[in-house]
Amino acid sequence: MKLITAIIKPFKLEDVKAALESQGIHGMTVSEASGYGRQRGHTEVYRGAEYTVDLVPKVRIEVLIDDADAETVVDAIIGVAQTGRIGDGKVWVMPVEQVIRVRTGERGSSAL
Amino acid sequence: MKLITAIIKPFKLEDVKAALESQGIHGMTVSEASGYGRQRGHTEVYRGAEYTVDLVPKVRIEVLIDDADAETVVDAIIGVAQTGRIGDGKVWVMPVEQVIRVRTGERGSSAL
Amino acid sequence: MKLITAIIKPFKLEDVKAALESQGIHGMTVSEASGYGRQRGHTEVYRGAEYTVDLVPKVRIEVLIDDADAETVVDAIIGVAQTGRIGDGKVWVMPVEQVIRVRTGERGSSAL
Amino acid sequence: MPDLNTGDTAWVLISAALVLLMTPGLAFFYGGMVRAKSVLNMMMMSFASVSVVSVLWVLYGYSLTFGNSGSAWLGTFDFSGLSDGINDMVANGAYYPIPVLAFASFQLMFAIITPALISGAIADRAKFVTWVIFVAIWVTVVYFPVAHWVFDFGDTDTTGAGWLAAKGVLDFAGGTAVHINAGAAGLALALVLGKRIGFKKDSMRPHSLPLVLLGASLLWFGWFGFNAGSALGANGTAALALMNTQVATAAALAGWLIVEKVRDGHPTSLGAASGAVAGLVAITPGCVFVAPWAAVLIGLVAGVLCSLSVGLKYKFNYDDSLDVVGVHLVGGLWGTLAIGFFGTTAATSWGANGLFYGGGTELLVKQATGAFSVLIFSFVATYIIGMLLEKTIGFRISRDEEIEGVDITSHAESSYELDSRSGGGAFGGLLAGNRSEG
Amino acid sequence: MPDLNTGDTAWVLISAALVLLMTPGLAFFYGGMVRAKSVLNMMMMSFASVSVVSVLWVLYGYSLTFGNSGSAWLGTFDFSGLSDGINDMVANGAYYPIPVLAFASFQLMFAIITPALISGAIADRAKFVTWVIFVAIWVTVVYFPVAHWVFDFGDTDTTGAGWLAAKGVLDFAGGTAVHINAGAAGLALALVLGKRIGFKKDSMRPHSLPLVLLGASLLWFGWFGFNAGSALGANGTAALALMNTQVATAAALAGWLIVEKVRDGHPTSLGAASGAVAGLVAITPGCVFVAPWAAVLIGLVAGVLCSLSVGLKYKFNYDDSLDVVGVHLVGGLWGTLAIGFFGTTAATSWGANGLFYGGGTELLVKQATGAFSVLIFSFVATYIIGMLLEKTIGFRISRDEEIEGVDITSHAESSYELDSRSGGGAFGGLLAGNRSEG
Amino acid sequence: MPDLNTGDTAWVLISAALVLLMTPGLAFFYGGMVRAKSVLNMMMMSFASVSVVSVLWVLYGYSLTFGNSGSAWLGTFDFSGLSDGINDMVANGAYYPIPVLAFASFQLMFAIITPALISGAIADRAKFVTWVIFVAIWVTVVYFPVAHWVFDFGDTDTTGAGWLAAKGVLDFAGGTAVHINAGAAGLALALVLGKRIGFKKDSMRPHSLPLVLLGASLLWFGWFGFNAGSALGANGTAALALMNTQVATAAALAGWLIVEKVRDGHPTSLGAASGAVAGLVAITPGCVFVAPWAAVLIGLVAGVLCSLSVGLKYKFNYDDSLDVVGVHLVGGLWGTLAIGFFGTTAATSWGANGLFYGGGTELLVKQATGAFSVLIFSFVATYIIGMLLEKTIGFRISRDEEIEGVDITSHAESSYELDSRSGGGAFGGLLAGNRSEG
Ligand SMILES: Nc1ncnc2c1ncn2[C@@H]1O[C@H](COP(=O)(O)OP(=O)(O)O)[C@@H](O)[C@H]1O
Ligand SMILES: Nc1ncnc2c1ncn2[C@@H]1O[C@H](COP(=O)(O)OP(=O)(O)O)[C@@H](O)[C@H]1O
Ligand SMILES: Nc1ncnc2c1ncn2[C@@H]1O[C@H](COP(=O)(O)OP(=O)(O)O)[C@@H](O)[C@H]1O
Repeated sequence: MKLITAIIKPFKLEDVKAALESQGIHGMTVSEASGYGRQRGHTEVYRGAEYTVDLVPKVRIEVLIDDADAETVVDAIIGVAQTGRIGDGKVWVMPVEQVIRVRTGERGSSAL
Repeated sequence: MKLITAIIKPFKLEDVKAALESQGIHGMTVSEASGYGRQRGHTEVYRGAEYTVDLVPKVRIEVLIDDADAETVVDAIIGVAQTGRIGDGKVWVMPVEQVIRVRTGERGSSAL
Repeated sequence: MKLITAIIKPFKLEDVKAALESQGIHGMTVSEASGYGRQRGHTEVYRGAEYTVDLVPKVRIEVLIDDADAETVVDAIIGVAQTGRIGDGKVWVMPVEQVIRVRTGERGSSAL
Repeated sequence: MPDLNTGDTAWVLISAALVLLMTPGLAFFYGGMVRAKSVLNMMMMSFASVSVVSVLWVLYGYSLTFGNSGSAWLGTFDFSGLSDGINDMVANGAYYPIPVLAFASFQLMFAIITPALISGAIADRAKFVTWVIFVAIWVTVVYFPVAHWVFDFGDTDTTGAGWLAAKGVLDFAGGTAVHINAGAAGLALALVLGKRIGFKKDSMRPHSLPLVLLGASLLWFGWFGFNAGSALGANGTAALALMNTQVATAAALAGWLIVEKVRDGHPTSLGAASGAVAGLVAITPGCVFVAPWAAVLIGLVAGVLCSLSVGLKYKFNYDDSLDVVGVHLVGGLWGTLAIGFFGTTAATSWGANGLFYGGGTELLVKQATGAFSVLIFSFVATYIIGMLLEKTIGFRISRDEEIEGVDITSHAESSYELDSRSGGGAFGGLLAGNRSEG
Repeated sequence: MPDLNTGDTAWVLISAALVLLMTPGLAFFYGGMVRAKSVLNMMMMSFASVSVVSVLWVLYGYSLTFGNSGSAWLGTFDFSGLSDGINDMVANGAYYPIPVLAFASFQLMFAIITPALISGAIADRAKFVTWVIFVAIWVTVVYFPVAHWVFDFGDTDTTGAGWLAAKGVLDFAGGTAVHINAGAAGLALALVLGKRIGFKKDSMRPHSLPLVLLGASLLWFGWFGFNAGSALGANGTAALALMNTQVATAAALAGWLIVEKVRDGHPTSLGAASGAVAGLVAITPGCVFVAPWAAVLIGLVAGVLCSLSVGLKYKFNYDDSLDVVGVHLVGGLWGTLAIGFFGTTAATSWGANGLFYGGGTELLVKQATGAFSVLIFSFVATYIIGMLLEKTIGFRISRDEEIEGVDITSHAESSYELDSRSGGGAFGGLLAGNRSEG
Repeated sequence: MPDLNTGDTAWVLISAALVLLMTPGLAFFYGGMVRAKSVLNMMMMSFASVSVVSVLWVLYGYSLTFGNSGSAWLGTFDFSGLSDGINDMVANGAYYPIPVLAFASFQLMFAIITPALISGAIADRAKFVTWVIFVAIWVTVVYFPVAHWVFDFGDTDTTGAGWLAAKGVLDFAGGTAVHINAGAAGLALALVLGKRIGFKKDSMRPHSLPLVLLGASLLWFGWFGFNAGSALGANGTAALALMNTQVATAAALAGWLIVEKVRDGHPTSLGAASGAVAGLVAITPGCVFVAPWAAVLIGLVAGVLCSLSVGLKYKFNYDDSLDVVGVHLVGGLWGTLAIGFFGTTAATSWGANGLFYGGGTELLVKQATGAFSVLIFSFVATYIIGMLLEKTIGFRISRDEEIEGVDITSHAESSYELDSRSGGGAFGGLLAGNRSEG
């Protein structure tokens, strides 16, 4: 199994959720984050003061998935999260050795 | 070494902490998340308006652990976090290549 | 590629950011967490009441990096995040199978 | 001209201050109710009203409302900047032994809050600059005339009284001129601007209920000035107004919570706040014309009625976001008509007897005339003004701006910054600029 | 009957408004102190008190307290709905040239805040509906009678005065009837409901100290009406009350912070807020019977005493959650007894000289009688009422509800919703419904 | 000695209460503007001022300011504890028919807020105990004397009037004694303490704009007491003051937002709040000496001027953190000088005609004398006091404390605890002690 982590722009969350659902994905975990990369923050002026904001708010989405589905899910996420502007985010895939559903104790793919 | 990630119901945090301690676990990292799976959210009515809440608040617990202890720790978490109702959460295990204790620079198992 | 996760003291965030930049690191993701380990919390007294605080606020930093750079980046983080007091944090390294830049769809090292 | 009475003057001055405080109170009441992304815009609409109306009041507003024109429809246009008659006493149907500027200040606060009330109907989606212009036009074309109709009792010999005042419509503190007026205007603007993205689909729960309760509390407190201050003196009439205001509000709060408990199983704090405001609205026109026990009844009915009315928007599909219609229009109508039932000259001798006091339907008909005249005029005029603005400079922000949030897009701010970059902030200090677009 | 005095009337009217504001102030003071999961319930207990007591006041409460029964123990039951005597002046031991409804409104606000004060003792764990019923019973059985004892000076010839008033117990604005009364009742209810889950173990720090400070500030502001308004006129007595209230409060704030600085190393903002309230409580009974320098001393001692008293609950193991006992009971006792030491007829001629002014222990004994009579009656009566409710309909919520939080389980709301699903909210917009059971 | 006038007394009493409320208002205004890690300290500086100054006022402050010394520079040192003359009427240039303690209470509130205003200049970095000591010294050495200069009109035959009052400098409610005084002192302290870590580099956005708006609203409301209460009676002068205060503030709010809209593209809510305060400051000295239309102009200019002035600190590199200089010093100067232009005896007969009313430059010169005397005296004296404290007990906290946050290091608290360990809190209940060192 794999863990797909996606860092995306916050306002894309609804779209990504919809895209995953249409792929038949059963679940996901969402949390808040902030980050930077190419999008190196920007300068703001407020009440006469100028300063750089370098950490930009993002949403982190994590999806546990069978090995076979990983590639299509990644593509689905990218398909909707892309705006083409910097700061669109990153997606990465990591190996998972075991998954357990707490409610039933089921393990492996059936726990997804 | 392994990283065990557990997504559980918030009010189970204290119990999981206690269970880990009784297993002699030295440390953990906790953060906020929200998610859905089988528990597909629910409908709420407020001031005459009806709408669906689909992301439900969860707590994420992460524990770094020696390979040998992984299985018992997973079992310990599941033992206490289980209520038997949907939304109990997920636990997963991932491989970790290196762990370093910042304070001392120790690496590997002794850094846990 | 690797994912380096660092749990550090919040006020060290700026220093770590600066250290990574001086290493030529292009990006990072930051989020809030809390945790404990050796630093087993502490007792507080407030308005006559005494109680134990066991989860201490931390910052989580995640950096995706080429295999070759992992070791130097870990050292850079430890170099600045270390105060020598307990609670300095943990750093760990996990294998990453794939990284994709959402904006362009680039994969692998060029997506970093 | 009588000698100045210091007690009456003190009461009117402090009442003016109390009524001013109601507009910030409203800003918090409304601001707490919206989502975190449009709090500031919501509040800024109220503060803009304070600013614009105060300046216009000096320029010509007071004169247009209370200036002695001899007309039943409008005062005079007179740009004297309130510099004349600084030392005169008030003449409004009769002499009142208070300085004219005390009265002018008190009435200014009514002119300020009325447009501010409207803003609740168009939460999350209005262009700020258009709102500012709207307020300037609206008070000039709608509020100043309507206030003349209702509140101007003319000279000491009543020449030049407003037509509703002259007709004997009883509206002590503004059920028609303020609440029905704002409610009807709110409905019109809600139609002009259209529904919010996510209406009837997304949870749009209040972002801060403590802020809502704070706002409701300041409104309640200030409303004693609004209602009891309208006696223009510190006397038995003012005392009756204060008592009735208190008990009607208390009863309305109970009424709303009872509906919630019975229907939904849970009495909510938003219900408590809304019920209180509904009661305040409903007792406004009749607060000195009815006995305290009747005030309790009027309040109770207002709480029940308004709590049922706020659901109408989902049925009829208009997005009156914060229930200006459900609370102010419905509550104002009920309160104005209720005098036709409960009015009694035992409470205030220059009042009138309603249906339950042997006065027949005469008073009820007068009250209905007053209520619906203002309702129709305000709705039509506001709809036209709103449409003109929408078609010319635009009244609604873009879809992207609305999704991102009007606070950040219109005011370049967000209401809370609970992280602090340099560490040690409330949440451990990390997420830097949560204002930004990313 | 004298002519109405507009200045006195203005002062009593605005004082009534100020005292009304104290109850929302209390709601914020208490609401800020609890954890985020029970803020709304805490506030709703205060607003419920406003609602219930106002309605009962019209029905029979005013009559039961101040109705001319000829009895030293209780007024009359009279359901006239406050409609009689609308145009009379107040007679309470003597004539006061203010309308009877102004006095009735002012006194209503006292009746409202007293039960609201009690709610602090049972934070996080009370059934809302039971609380509402409790308030109705408690004001009827405890507050109205006790207020009659202390505040009713009888007719102009003092027939029918309450027994403590007749005895010469000095309590200008409610040290006994309000604070000792609420404090003793709070202790009783804390015992009836038992300790919160996590008491003495979990951190139960205030969820919002700015809200606590806001509440304390509104209490302070409103308390000028409470104390100086009790003069029932705008005169030297009122001015003395206002000055003494201010300086005692200031000194108590200092006293509390000094204890914290010395004992814990850090003066806290919760200490500042609590110290201010302790000072307000302690100066309430004696605010016109002592000189300003004595008020400073009374306040200073109150700050020190109460800051030490709030720790008692951990020692004696009762969960008076927000320190109703430590602040209101202890502060009220101290303030009531302090008149026995510092009282002087130089401050107010119809007062009395205390121990330090050559009056011997006579006054002190009277004061102690008043204080402990109210304390014992209130504690016993409240304990019985509370137990009856607990054994019948239940007063405490279930363990699960308490852990999840009474806001969500009793009111289906949570105080803050700082995330916004549709993006752009304060935290970047994601965590959707943080109200839910999860 | 005249008979007491109840209406005048009621007005001064309620005005005293209103002015007291301004200091908490200021605490919220300032507290909302700082980052989440220093909110409580910011507020505590205001509450400390309430506490310290009230106690000193009883001990010797009132006497030092208004005590009949015969001197133009200072009153008398007299430790009578305000116990003398409790029943006297006020004599200040003439008799006022109000109790002396009403006047003393009213003036106390001015003495409280002036040092509190200064605290905005040293946000995030002051030692709390040093601040407390500073306040005690500063009011004694700077405020009490300056208030004597400006506000003491001497006996009924004007012997012993303050030198600026005697000179005919017009300052109705404290443009010099309060605002220029606090502004100059703020500049001095900003220089003494130095810049915050991160000045000109980090985002230091307000942590809660609703709190800022709440503070500004309470300031506005209270300011009616400040300005109109300064008439010491409920009369036409008070009414004019109230009207002018309202319209100048409204215009200043507009002025500030217009600058922002034109210069930055976005009118902000911080701008609205700041503009309002700038207007309140600017109209303070002249609120009864000018006509309402002139008040609008004075306000408008104040809004524009102050909005431009708050950027000066970045240019001249002093960290006046919350713009005490930009708003209070600049606004106070403008308002004091503006009387020299717009002053007219048509508004208040004992005022004077300014340049635009044919009075020539005489008044303007007097006004400038008053303004700059106070400015220079306050700056120099404050700088010396501040330096003495910094060199002895230290005025600034350590670098580590500043980075971690002064709330946690000085007061062992953090303003918000929105997580709740036992589950169900606002954010799902997890992050336990976000106060801690991490
Ligand atoms: N090397 C990295 N390691 C971890 N997260 C990263 C890294 N680079 C970028 N990110 C995350 O991805 C987000 C978007 O990256 P950015 O470089 O700004 O966009 P783009 O990929 O379009 O150039 C960042 O805000 C950060 O959260
Ligand atoms: N495929 C998944 N990937 C990541 N997280 C998941 C996934 N499925 C479920 N989760 C997480 O686990 C939580 C509980 O899952 P849910 O399916 O509701 O419970 P159950 O396992 O009892 O059916 C979710 O709220 C979500 O945070
Ligand atoms: N076994 C673990 N698994 C996950 N996180 C851990 C573990 N041990 C420690 N941590 C994280 O590292 C932080 C610092 O650890 P701690 O043991 O207190 O410091 P030190 O390494 O100096 O002894 C903790 O707050 C926690 O977030």
